[in-house]
Amino acid sequence: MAAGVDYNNFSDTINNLIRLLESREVEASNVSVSEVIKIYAAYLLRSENFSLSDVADFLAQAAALVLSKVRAIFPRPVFECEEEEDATSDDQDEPNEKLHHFQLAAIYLEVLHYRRSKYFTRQLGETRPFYEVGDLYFLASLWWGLINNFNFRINSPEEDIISISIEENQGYSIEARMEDIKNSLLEYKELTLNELLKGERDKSFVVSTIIALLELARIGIIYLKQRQHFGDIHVRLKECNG
Amino acid sequence: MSDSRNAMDELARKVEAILFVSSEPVKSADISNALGVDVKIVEERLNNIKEHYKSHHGLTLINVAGGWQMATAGDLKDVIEEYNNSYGYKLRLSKAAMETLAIIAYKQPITRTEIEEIRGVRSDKVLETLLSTGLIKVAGRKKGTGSPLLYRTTQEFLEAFGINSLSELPTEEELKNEGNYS
Amino acid sequence: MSDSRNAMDELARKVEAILFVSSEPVKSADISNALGVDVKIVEERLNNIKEHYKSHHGLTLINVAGGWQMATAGDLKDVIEEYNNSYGYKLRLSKAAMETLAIIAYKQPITRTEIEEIRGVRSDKVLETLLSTGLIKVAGRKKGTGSPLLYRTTQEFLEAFGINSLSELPTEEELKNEGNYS
Repeated sequence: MAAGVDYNNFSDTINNLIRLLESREVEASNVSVSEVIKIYAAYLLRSENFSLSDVADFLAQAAALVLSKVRAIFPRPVFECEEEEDATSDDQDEPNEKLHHFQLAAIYLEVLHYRRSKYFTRQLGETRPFYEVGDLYFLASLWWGLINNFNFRINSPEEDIISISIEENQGYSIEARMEDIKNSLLEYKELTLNELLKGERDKSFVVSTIIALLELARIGIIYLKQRQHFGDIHVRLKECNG
Repeated sequence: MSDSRNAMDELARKVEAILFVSSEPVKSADISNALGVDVKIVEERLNNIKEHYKSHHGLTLINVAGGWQMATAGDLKDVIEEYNNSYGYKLRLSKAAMETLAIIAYKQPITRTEIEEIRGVRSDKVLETLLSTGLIKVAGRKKGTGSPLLYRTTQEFLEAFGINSLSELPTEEELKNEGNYS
Repeated sequence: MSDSRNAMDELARKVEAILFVSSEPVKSADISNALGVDVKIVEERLNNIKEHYKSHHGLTLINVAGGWQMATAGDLKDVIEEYNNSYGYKLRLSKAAMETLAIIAYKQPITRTEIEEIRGVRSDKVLETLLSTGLIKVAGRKKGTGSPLLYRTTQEFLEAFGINSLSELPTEEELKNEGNYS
């Protein structure tokens, strides 16, 4: 994206850019969205007269650009609601008899669980599921997961996150952030965007949070609701697998 | 009606109170120890309470994970769900996760590689999901090359599926013969 | 005994079940809304249940914080206390609590704010829970603004996790060392 953008023909230029992205002649992950926006701001400052529809056009184009970029930075095209492996038994030449028994057992477990789900027990403060104290592996895996996410957040470059670090790390960061958000929601049921940001003003954190929220909403894991214009955005977990 | 009065004699009242304060299944042996009463007598009272609940109450006793637990009556499921659906035992697992869980339940302790041999697909992510549900846990490492982790089901597993012990699951033989549990 | 039968008509059963699953006091108006029944009728049933409990059960209804809550009968206080001291102490924690415990274990001594920075969510309630389990303790205050409390794990923590010292907490390598393809 070092190629200069012609200020006078901004709209055409961005259209061309989107076309190049769609035809894969330019790799979306290499496009600096922030650079484009900067140039657009400069363009606005120069052209004193611009109509509302110009701005609307640009917003639509910018959205398309961001969408391409978001698609490019996600490592996998589809983020399944859970972990479902896609390879199950499609390419097996003969039926897996060993597995068959366990598939029956799985159905049996479903039945058991259905029966159990009729009864509600009291919950004293803590939320299910419960983990056995003494499970050192679980304790350690929680810690290393948390600290790796935390270090990543802290070490993300401050400057121009959209143009630089998205290419290098953001794919991971967004997934991690999605995971974080899911976990927070499991605990708190509903959170607002502000609570999720916790006053964090780091650009990379804000951007990855928003992209993670949009992706979680797109794949049907959460609801997003803004109760009033410019109000806080409320985030709630939908029911989903797992 | 005198039987229901009997159901709540002094001992039964104590048993009931203990069950109430425990958010988890309680073993009758623990109640017996705590109250210094023969376990058989405790079990008698547990049955009395259950009977009494059946005819008068919105509650019941369920026998799960080797213990007894107070719960709302099965026929009130909809009422409770509507009142506050966050209390229900919500657990939804994908087919892959259920299958893996079944393998672990029957073959525990088992390593990831062994699970994958049975399933024929990579199972690391499913295992991660299952660990995060609390239904399975890591229970040490297998001796030998690489000393891989061993997985086991937890008490939470028994509670979630409403069984007392793994022995209540149909045997592999039964499954083989039964064929169609659906 | 017919009055106690009346106490548990269909509506009362529902009211009872709702109270049972609620760990906090429930306003009669909320029950009335949930069941679509006049609040006076709900209150009648609440009184019926309370009466019924009085004569038959180890439970009672208490009217607290503007709502109703199920509780164990006052005269069974000692029984419950004794039970809780010796048996009612099942150590199982929610994921939030485990996470917080993990952070304290690896980063101690640590303040609440530092924990929250790592977790990314408020952790005051979780800390309270953990303190009540005896797995962590307050170990002084950090010097500096506000001198916040510092948290540490306890000897009980080591015992619960079967390790002799904190140096035995698994490193990242030990955790990942899963043999084949990890």
